[in-house]
Amino acid sequence: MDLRPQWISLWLLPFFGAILLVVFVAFPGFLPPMSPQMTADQVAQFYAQNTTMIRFSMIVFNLCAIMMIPFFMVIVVQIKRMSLPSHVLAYSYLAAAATGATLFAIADIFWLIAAYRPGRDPQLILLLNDMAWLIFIAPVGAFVVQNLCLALAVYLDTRPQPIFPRWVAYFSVLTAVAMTPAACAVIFKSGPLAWDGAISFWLRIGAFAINIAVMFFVVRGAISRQAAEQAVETESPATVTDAEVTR
Amino acid sequence: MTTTKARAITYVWIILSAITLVSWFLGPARVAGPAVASVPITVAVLAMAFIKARLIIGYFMEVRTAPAWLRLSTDAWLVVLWGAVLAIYLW
Amino acid sequence: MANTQTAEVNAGGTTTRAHLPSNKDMWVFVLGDLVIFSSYFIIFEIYRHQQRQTFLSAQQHLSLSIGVVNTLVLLASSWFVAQSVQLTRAGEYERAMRLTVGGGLCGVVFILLKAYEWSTKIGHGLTFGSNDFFMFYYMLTGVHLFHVALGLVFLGVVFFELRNPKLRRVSMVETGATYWHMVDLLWVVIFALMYVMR
Amino acid sequence: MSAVSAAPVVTENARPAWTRRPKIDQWICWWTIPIFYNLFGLIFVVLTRVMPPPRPDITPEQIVAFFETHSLTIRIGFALLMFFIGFASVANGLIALQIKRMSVSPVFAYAYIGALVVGGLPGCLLPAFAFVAGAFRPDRDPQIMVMLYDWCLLSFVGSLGCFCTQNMVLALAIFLDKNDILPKWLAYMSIWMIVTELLASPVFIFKSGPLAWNGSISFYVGTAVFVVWEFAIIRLLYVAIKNQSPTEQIQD
Repeated sequence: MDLRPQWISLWLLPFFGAILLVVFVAFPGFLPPMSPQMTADQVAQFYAQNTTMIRFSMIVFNLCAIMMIPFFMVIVVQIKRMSLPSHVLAYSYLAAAATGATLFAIADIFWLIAAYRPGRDPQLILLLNDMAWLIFIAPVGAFVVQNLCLALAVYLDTRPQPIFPRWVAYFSVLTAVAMTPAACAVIFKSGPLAWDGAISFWLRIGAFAINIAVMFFVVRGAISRQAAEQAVETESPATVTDAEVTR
Repeated sequence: MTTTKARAITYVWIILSAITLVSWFLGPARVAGPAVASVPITVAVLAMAFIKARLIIGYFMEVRTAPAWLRLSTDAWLVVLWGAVLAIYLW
Repeated sequence: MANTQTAEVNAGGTTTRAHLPSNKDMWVFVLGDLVIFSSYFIIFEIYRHQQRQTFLSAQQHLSLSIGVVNTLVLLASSWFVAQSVQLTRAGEYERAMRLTVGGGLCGVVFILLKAYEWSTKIGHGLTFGSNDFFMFYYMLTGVHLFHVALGLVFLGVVFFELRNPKLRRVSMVETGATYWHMVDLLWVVIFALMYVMR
Repeated sequence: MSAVSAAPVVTENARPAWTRRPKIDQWICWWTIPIFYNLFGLIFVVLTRVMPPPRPDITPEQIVAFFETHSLTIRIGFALLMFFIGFASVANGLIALQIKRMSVSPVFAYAYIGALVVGGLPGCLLPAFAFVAGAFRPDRDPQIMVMLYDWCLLSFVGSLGCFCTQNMVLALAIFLDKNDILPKWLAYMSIWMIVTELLASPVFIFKSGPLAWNGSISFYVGTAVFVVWEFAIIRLLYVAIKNQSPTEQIQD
């Protein structure tokens, strides 16, 4: 089975991940994160002063953020290789990944609308900014369930040599737990749980970034093991007892 | 299947068409001047519609020779629907 | 698939076995659909009771003749489909196929007549939002049209069932017929409540 | 599916017994559905008062008052939703798997996943954010508050084509299936769901009466049919999983 599509999808991640990191720093609203307590005029002024940088960073986000989908689909393919009673977890993982990616795209559009005409009525700019931040930070359900499905799949995998090492299950659950409190960003305007707070912003995005980075190396290991298995299989198909059909 | 069933269906179809034509004369559109509600005509119309519905269920859907649970549920539906319509109308 | 229970039915003195046309699944659908439509009819009656005069004057705009012709068309299509079931049981598949096509054509005629009627009404400015009567009129006839279209799909399935010598299962023909008769039954009720009732 | 029966390695017994129960992953997914829908009810009925929906024909002042009085419960309710909405994907995956078990091509399963993923966002999450934006700052310009109010309830109660597609795909799969994974009457019930979706489309036209977003036909009859359908599918998924032999080979 040709593994190049998986290798390509895997290496898309660091390439676009780096671009996303650059634009994350470039976006003036992230470092330090904009506060929900800014008044409408302050927000409008922020958009008026940083229009070009906001447009640049958000356009790049718009183009590159979705490039992570192939990486998540490599994980779906690997989950389908695990010896599990059924593929239900792979399909749930796929659905959750699609939901999460769409949400970020929608949040991104709100920033771009706000920055398109900074001269708008500050009330409208405030609303667009609220929607952008809330949709960017609050909906953690998709990524949490994605990680929980992966954790359950890794934990239930009965292969002699599991596709993903067992600690990946605990790591995924840990990431899910770290990101869950960010859902409260819709409640508070101040404090650690507000959308600029330590938990809702820094912990959530930090956990997400670390999870993606670690999963890159985990998935790379899984693909290389798959390649090794196939190499053994093609050399001496007769002796291989593991009749597992690799995808 | 003997042709009695087929003939019965044709008879039922003729009766249904006849009832439909009768209701054509009772229709409001033919009355000149402002429309006026008339209880007897409406009760007649509802009765005719009940008969038509029961004929369709009985002969076309062959519920007459269907198991009891189906006969009862269709009859119950007819009674409840037309009863409610009449009750609301006369209320 | 037609699981004929053996409940005795004394139709005219001769005890014949009860025969469930089509199958339980279709009857769940038919009975459920009848209940759902009943809720629409009862809600329509309640609104009619509240705005009696507006409904009466609006009803005058409906052309009763098209309504009657449409009813006759659907009754004819039901006759075609009922006869095709009898013929299928008798094994005369060719004639059954022709009658099913006849029933389908009547359905198409019904849809065309309804589309014409709608266009004339809209031409007179009586649209979905003009008043409560026409809201119900377009809603009820619209949902019924959806069922007629779905019925044509069912009749198409019956047609291909009859055409294929390996299939020709009576229960499948009965399923299509039962659904089509339900569509006719719903129209009879709509016709009475909307066009004729005063 | 690679049901490999490799000899369990010595560390096998280190794993708790529950992981070796047959079809454990499907049972876990199945258990999330009733829990999810009970929470769904708690969030939407009790906390955020989106169901039964408030009236569309009220004045902007009343709308602003609505947001002010319920601001906190709306935010708490939708904070819960932010977390629990993810489990809709699990239900999506479970039903997609049952379609994969059918004798039909997997195109229906993938179409089902796609349709339900689309449905989850404009149908549930985005209306939630509109309400949250309203509850987050009730002191916005009343016209904006009315817009958020309409956005949420129209998007939530209004019809969504993707639910029609989802139900059509499910109905077709069940009709054409020879393995009888799910009974045919569920396919017929899915046709009702399509009808109720059609009847939810006039919501975008009327502000009062039976076809408005709080109308007796568009909302109440539609919700009644949805609840019946939901109970049916939860029950039938239970039966489908129970009747599935653990060594069943499912087409990939």
